[in-house]
Amino acid sequence: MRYHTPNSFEDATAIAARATGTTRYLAGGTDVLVQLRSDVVTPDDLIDVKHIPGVKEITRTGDGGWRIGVAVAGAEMSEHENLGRDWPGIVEGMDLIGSTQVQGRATLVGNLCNGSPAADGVPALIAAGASVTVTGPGGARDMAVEAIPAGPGKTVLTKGEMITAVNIPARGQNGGDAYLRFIPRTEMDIAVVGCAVNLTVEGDKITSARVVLGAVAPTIRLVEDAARAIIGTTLDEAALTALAEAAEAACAPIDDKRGTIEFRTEVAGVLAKRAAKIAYARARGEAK
Amino acid sequence: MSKIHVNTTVNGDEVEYLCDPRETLLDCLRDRVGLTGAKEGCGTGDCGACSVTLDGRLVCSCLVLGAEAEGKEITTIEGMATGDELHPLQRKFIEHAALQCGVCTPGILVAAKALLEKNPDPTETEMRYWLAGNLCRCTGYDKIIRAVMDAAQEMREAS
Amino acid sequence: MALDSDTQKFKYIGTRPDRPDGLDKVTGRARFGADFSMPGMLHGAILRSPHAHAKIVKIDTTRALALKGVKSVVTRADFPTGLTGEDWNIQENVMAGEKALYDGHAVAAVAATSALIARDALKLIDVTYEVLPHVTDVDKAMAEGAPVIREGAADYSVPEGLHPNIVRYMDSGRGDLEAGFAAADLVLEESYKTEAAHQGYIEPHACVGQLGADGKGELWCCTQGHWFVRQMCTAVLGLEATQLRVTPSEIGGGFGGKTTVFIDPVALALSRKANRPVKIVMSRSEVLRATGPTSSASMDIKMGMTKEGKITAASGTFRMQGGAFPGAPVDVTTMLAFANYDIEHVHHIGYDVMTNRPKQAAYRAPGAPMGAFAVESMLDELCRQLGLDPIDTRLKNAVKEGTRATFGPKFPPVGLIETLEAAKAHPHYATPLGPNQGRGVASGYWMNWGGETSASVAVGEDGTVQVSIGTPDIGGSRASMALMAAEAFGVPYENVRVNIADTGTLGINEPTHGSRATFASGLATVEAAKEAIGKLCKRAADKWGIDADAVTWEDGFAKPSGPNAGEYPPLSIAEIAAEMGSTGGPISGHFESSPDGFGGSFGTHIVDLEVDPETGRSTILRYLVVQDAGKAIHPAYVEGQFQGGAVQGIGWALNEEYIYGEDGCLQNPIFLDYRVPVASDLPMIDTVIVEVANPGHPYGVRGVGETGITPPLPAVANAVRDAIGVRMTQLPLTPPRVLTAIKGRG
Amino acid sequence: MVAVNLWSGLRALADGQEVVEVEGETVGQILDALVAAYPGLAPAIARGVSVSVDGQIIANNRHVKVAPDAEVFLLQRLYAG
Repeated sequence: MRYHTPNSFEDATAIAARATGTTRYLAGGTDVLVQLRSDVVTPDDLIDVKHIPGVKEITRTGDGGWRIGVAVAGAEMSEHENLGRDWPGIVEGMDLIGSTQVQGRATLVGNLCNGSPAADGVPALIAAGASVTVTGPGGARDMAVEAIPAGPGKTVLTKGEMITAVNIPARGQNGGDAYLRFIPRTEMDIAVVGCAVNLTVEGDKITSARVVLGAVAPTIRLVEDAARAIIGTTLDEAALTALAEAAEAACAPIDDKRGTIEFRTEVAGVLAKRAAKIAYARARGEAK
Repeated sequence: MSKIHVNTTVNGDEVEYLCDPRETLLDCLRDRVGLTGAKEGCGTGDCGACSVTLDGRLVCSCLVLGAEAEGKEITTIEGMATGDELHPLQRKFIEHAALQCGVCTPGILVAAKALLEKNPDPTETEMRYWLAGNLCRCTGYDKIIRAVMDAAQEMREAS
Repeated sequence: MALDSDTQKFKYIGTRPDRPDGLDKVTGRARFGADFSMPGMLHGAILRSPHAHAKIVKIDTTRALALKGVKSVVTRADFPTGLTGEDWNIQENVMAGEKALYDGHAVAAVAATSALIARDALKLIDVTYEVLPHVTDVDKAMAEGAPVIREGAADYSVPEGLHPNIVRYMDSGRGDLEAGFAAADLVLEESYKTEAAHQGYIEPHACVGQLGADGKGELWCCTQGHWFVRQMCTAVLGLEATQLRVTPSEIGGGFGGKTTVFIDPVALALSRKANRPVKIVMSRSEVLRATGPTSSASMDIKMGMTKEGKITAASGTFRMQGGAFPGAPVDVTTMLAFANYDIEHVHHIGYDVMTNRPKQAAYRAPGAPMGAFAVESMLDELCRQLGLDPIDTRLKNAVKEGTRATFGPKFPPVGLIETLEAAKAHPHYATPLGPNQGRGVASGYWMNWGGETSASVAVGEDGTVQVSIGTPDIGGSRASMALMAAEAFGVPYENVRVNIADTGTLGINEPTHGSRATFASGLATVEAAKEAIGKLCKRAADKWGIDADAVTWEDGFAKPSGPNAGEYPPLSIAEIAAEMGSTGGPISGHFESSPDGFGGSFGTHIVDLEVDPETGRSTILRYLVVQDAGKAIHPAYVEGQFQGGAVQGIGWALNEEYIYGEDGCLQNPIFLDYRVPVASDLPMIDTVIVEVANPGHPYGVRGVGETGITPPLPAVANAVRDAIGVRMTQLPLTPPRVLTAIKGRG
Repeated sequence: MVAVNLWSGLRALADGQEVVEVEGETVGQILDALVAAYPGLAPAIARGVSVSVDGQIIANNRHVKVAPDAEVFLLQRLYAG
């Protein structure tokens, strides 16, 4: 395995472009090194991105949104003064990954590029309508986060392409997001079901919403029907029931060592309701 | 495969070693630098027995490459006491019988120290969630939490 | 060995001093198995079968041997043949012979100049397998047509016509079941299942082995019992017992799983071929796939009870698989299943069944938790349906001294009633419960024996005392030994140094298992101290020119035993030690025996938990352990055994299980998916130490290490039943299963 | 003579008797006498049994004295965790 420490994205993508065998990027490493240690994936070229300027920065963008560097760790997001105020759901999602120790290393982009349908950091990004900047031989372009996953362990990125930043839109007024996941213990498990909700309100009526489910399909799913079930409502019981039904309908989970099809489907509805209530309360300024 | 030459600082000492790119920081601390306080309990970041700090940040040293330590500041359990003066946490763990076999103790002490530096007066729940990544199979965690609480109080009173 | 005195006043015993090895453990200096290295040492790695059951047609190691840095390779061909019985089983498990018997079974091993080269070399070993059908479920393994693990493995006990996978059969009991059930107002029958669980010690197995062509060897390893390791390694490798010296490292948890060998003979075999020491350290997935989880069990229970709560009859059939080898602890399950209670008509049937799973090893009270889960769950259901209080009903049936045990003999003094009364009186039992919350109660028992024990004490030239014992200190027992030696010698606790001796410096010792360490090594330390004290008194007598019988030992001083013995100033241990060289030589004491008089320990637990009705997840709210220690030598470490056992039981009840796929391979071989309880899962674990002295020990000590894991399985199940109104009969009570039960409530 | 209680699984190997009378003053002598009287018991005893004498569990100590009127039970082998 060759270990590279490029000082620019250009060098990094150049290394990746000319590499022949298996290539991996190293940011936090909390997935890459686990796969290395257990002989699941031993890269021929490992490109450490942490020496590239700006990768550790969380910056406010002109339009009031946020730009997150590819090597920003979950702990740094949680400790950031304002990011969590704007987007508590996104910070919660990242904060739930692994232990305190993992939080000191794991990154949003690493979580996204690992391609797990159960990734905790990704649903809230999609719910927020976030995008990532993809740089490659053909130059740079922005892609919606939901466009990146291509199936368990796979992304649409091609040889020589890498993500160089996460772009989160401005929160705007009367908005709130939330992320919840179900795990059998209180910490340390992979999500059996994950659900992010992002919505805006006018008074007590929901004007826009995005609902995203994790761990219930080969990729993380943006569920339009679930959003439609609550847009225009005051999140009353009927709306919550419709939300749960839409969420359950969108599930195409598997039976595995973490959960059954029936369980994941049922709990997807439960989490959708609970996450929606938190996002709604936050949007109306009632809860932090 | 040629080795990588790494210059780093461990517990305040300049340290140099050669490591294979695939070796983790944990492997290097134990086999190259000779500090065996950090333990490998799982190799997947699930048990916390290998906890160290990297530039002040609590991490699992089994999920960091030895090569990534270049130019970094690392602290391990071996750096927790100052000379023969134990850190309050170390004293309280003995006093409260907060360890039985002791293999998870180094990792938990490093993690608890990082917690108290960040939050000198954590609640029991905050302690338990902060330490959720440090598995202990002998104690059932009760006496560990009591020892951390006691040490936190002593440190608050002393500061 | 009558108890010295019931109302003994102790000076040191019962206090809570700092443990003598504490400094090393909190500074990272303590040396565990993997912390040991040797000059010229090689690193070993083991190739393991990816198949659950396969014939090993050929193993080609030429490519591996050709890899630069590889120094030796071993397969079963490098091990002697002709072993029988358990020795053969261990050899077969340490290195596969004709067949790979489970996913992870060791097939070959390599030693190389670095761990990475050794791991890379494994990929160059070409094994030709002929995959065979497999079976991992105990009931399926007994059924018609199930794949046969090993022909002709059944022993004398197995009736004709049963499947060859059934290797042992037990049948015990007394009285007239039919009459007993007829006398009952309520008879219940139910089937229960528990899955295999792993001890979950945080330290993977590790050793450094050095073996020469001269048959002389050294082995450094983390183990609960280095004399067992010596016996097993020398048997497996065809060596003479005392030519191998085994030195125990600090041990990072064992719970029964480190009372046998997996990698130690392999390291020695690799070392002999390479003529250099070899270090092997298991990865976590190797530990979970290929060491010794406990058995899974499938049980059918029938119990009868009068409306006043008297158990009139009880019968149980216990089917347990112990992996691809005989040895599931089903005999203990049949012995202890109903042992808490005075039942006239009782019958047990047990099956030890082989499957394509790793060879089971002991796990804290091996065999007891499974039976307790079934019996204490049914007892709770009987009480519920008859409207009886669970603790009062247990009190009504509880065994005490003189009660004829369901496994035959009369009970010596035991403390079940005392634990039940203490639990009932505890504020926890009266705490009100909220919605979706439930409370569960259960009792458990464990007993054992003293086992082979050797200890020695030696007086230092400055009058301090050195104790050498052979039971590795997993949970703080060095502190207990030091307390007992201090008490016996009458010297301060700090003046006693306790060392865990290697096999070359002491007589044979059984492992630290069976909750015996404090009992047996403690007793041996006290007896060895008495011998040394006798010599100290003799030296004083010689100095005073009086008869040795006229000298007594008190608080670290030799004194004339009475006025007619003469007036002489007391002589301190330090004074006698200072001149012992010229008054007859060094003074020490020894004690070797297989002491009996072991005291069993009863425990009663209460747990409150809340179940989230929408997801089925259980949250433990309060947990109480009440257990009889006979005499708590170091109360903090006794509490630690109570708390640690309870949390392992909670894990086993809620989330821990071996999950095998259709391909017979273990699906969750890492701590991410083998879910042991984490700190944030639990409240504080309250403890009450009951002390009903055990007459078989000079200070009344009972073995407390194992009972704690037994009650949590049924107690948690009873609490879930209380919370959701549905009786669940299969562990673990994972959220998917609990949610299904809730939804099935209708 | 000492009365030895057998667990029900062993009774088939001792002509169906639940209690067997044998000569012996120690645990070892009793076990040897049992095997002499009922060879069928040999594999079970060889495999390892515990002997309870008046409630005391004797795991593997052959020299423990046994009074003629003592309550003696053969028990299955004990395990340790």
